[in-house]
This record gives sequence, structure tokens and C-alpha cells, in this order.
Amino acid sequence: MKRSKVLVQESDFDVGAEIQWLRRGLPEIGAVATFVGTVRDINENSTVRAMTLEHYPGMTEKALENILKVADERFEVTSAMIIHRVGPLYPEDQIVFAAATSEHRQQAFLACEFIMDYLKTEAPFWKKEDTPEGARWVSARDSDDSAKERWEQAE
Amino acid sequence: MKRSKVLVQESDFDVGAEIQWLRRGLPEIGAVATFVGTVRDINENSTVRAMTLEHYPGMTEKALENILKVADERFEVTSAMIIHRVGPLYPEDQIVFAAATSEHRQQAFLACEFIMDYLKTEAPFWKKEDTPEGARWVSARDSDDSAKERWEQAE
Amino acid sequence: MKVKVRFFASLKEQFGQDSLEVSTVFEPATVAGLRAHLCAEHPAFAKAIAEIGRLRAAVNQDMADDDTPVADHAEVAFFPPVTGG
Amino acid sequence: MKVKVRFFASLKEQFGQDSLEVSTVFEPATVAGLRAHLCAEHPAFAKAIAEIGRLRAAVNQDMADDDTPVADHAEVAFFPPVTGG
Repeated sequence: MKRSKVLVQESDFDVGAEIQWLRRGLPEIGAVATFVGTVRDINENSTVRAMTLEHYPGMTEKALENILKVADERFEVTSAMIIHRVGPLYPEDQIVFAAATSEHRQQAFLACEFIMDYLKTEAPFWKKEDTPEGARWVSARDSDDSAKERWEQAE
Repeated sequence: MKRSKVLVQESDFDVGAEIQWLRRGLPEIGAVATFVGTVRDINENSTVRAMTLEHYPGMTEKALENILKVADERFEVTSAMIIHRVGPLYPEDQIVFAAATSEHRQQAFLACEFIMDYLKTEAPFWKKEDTPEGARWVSARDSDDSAKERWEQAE
Repeated sequence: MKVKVRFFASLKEQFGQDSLEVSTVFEPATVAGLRAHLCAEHPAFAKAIAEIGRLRAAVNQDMADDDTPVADHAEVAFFPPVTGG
Repeated sequence: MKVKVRFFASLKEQFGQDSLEVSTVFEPATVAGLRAHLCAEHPAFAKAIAEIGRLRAAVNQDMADDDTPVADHAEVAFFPPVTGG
């Protein structure tokens, strides 16, 4: 991996500018796979007015950097990054950006999906939603565990 | 699918603006998977100085629109698009943009990869590279056929 | 029977033309039948497709195979495997 | 033996504090041993983790499981399954 970064921040991010950062001066790149996670206005049949993202400062950065390191070991990654926002967020806001570049598309897609699947189960973030029925912590999804397990079976 | 578009054009495109177009006014979207294909400076061990993308006007648009239609039938797609450039291109230039949004990430990733795999074998584009050894037409890759076949087995 | 035939990419270059019209009957009235007819009428086409190896075709701007019917006034295209994306 | 213990998200709220220090010996010196020690010393912690169900832990900011050793001066965190992304 020739370039990588991890950002945990309250502020929004600019996907176009980040893709430029991943690609700049690396003409061997032929494929850029990216993912943006956004705040939905409905979750588990309740209206979501806002949410707060809590995290574990210090561990968060360490966990995300480790996910990029493992992605680099398992796939042909030229550059990769993760941005994750924390603090108050509202419907349609961007939450997370994960991206991987490679010479060819299969490796870029695999690395990007791997990053998201591990982030969902291994990075210390917790969402608390503000709904008309009151505030509630979001429950972990079993489908996120099974998404991560497919990579373990592939080893 | 609530929104889709196909563009075949000589001019470059702005990934950030296109993602905005896919998401605008659709707060049910929780996931945006995108892919950008770019011109590499080396292919099959030769330096690539430039390339020209030829296509089959009329059929190109029809083929790309059909790929989005099939992606929508097979996956839970909220919005999707394809931009493909034609004409002269140079190393590091963007060639193609494929994107799909959904409520959750698995469907967005699947739809985006499906679009790219079908585009690679079903859309009438041909690349001609300018190398120090002369101009040459790029050969189709067997790996693109096998990437497409995995979706047929899944049916 | 009138069919417009188009050629793209390396096939267009090697054959040396980008389109032609076929106005005689060919049998069977399919992609394979049209290709055989073109090979018989145009040795340069037969030579070009032999050099290219794998050839693909479209009928009325949809991907086609050997058995796809070719009706009167159809637009048929021949070209090498696609390499976009 | 001195261990800093931190709590996050719903566990922090239900237990009512975000950290504490353990300065007595607990056996075994693992995540499970520390958790049992906290449950014995703090009924509110035992009640909170019972309500949360699945609990996860980190030792020195790495994800840990029940058998992960907890050394002197470690930082141990307990929290519900993560829900980022």
C-alpha cells in the first residue's frame, strides 16, 4: 500500500476531494471502489430525527488503522482510507467513507467491502437515535456478523 | 428504482456531484457504492501514452440502460447510474463511473459490482492504446467473462 | 431482403470499411447465415475475422448469437469482444 | 494490581459512570476475571450487563475476549456490540 489514512472527525467530508487524494501521482491505479454510509430517516420502523455517534477515542483510530493494514495484507491495495464521523448527525448526512484503489476492479471492490464489514463489527462506534418514541441505542445487526464471517471462511 | 441515468460523453465527470445527484431528496438511502475506472500508464507490460475509446452510438446507451434495469430487478436499488467516456483519454483520466444506492450496504455493493461486470462484457466499447511499440487494440480479458458468469450461476 | 451491416474496432480496421448493405437473400436468415454470406462475398472479411478470432454480433443494437434471426431491414453489427470499463 | 476500566454507550448510561479504577487483585487475571470482580463489587454493573445482553471488551484498546490477559496498568473497556458505519 502506497498511501493510506484514517480520519475520525465531527465535520463532513468531500468524497471527490478524497478520491483525488487517493489517486494523485499513482498512475498504476486502474480502479477506485468507494462506499459512503448515510443517515436514513427511518430505522426499524421509527422516524429518526437525529443521531449521535459515540466512539472510544484512541482505540477508534487504532482499530481503523488495523483494518486498513489487514486489507492491505489480504488484497492488492494501492491506496486506501477510512473517514468516520462522530457527534450529532441528521438524516441524509454522510457518516462514513471507505475507499480502496487497485490496478484492477475485483481487488478494489474486495478491499472496500472487507473494510466496511470489519468496521461494522470491530471499530468502537455506537449510534444513539433520537426518535418520536424517545432516544434509543441502535442494536447490532446479526447480518453484520455474518458479513464479517464470510471473510474468515475465505482464509 | 427511483432515479437512474446513463451518460456516454467525451467530457470528464465530477464524482462528488454525481453522488449528490443520486442521493438528493432520497433520505431512505443508507448506502452508496461507487466505482471509478481510470487509465493506467502500463498495460500488459507496455507504457500507455494515450488511448482512444470507440463505441457503437445508439447501442451503447441501450446496453447501459438495460444493465441498470437488470440490476434494479435483481437488487434493492434506490438509484443508480453509469457514465462512460469515449474518445481520446490519457493516463490517470477517469474512464467510467458506476454507482448504486440502497438502504443497506450489501445490496449497494452487489448492484455496483453487477453493473461493472456486465458493462465489461456487454457494453459496446473498445479501447485502442497508443504505446511506444505502436497502436494496439486491447484484448478482452478472460477474467471479465468469469466475473460475469458468477452472476449467472447465482440465478 | 435488405440488411445494414456495421463493423467496429479492429474488425473495421482490418476489413477496411465501417458498413455495407446486403440486399440479397441469405440462408439461414440468422447471424451465422449472414456471416457466412459475407465471408463468401468478401474474402477480406473472412480474412479479418479469422485474424481476430472471437467475434461478437448485435442485431438491432442488442447483443446476439449465431442463431439470432435477422429480419428484413435489420441492422446487424460485427465486432471483437468488448473492452470498455 | 491497578487497572483502569472504561464503559461506553448504553453500558455507560445504565451503569451510570464512564470509568473506575480497580486496585485489588482479581482471579483469573483476565477479562472474564475482571468482569466477575466488577459484578461482585458493583451490583449496578451486574444489572447493567444483564440488561444489555451481549457485552464486548477491549484490553489496551484492542478487541479482547474472555481469556485475554489483563496485566497491571492495563486499560480495559466494556461496551455493547458496536454499531458504527
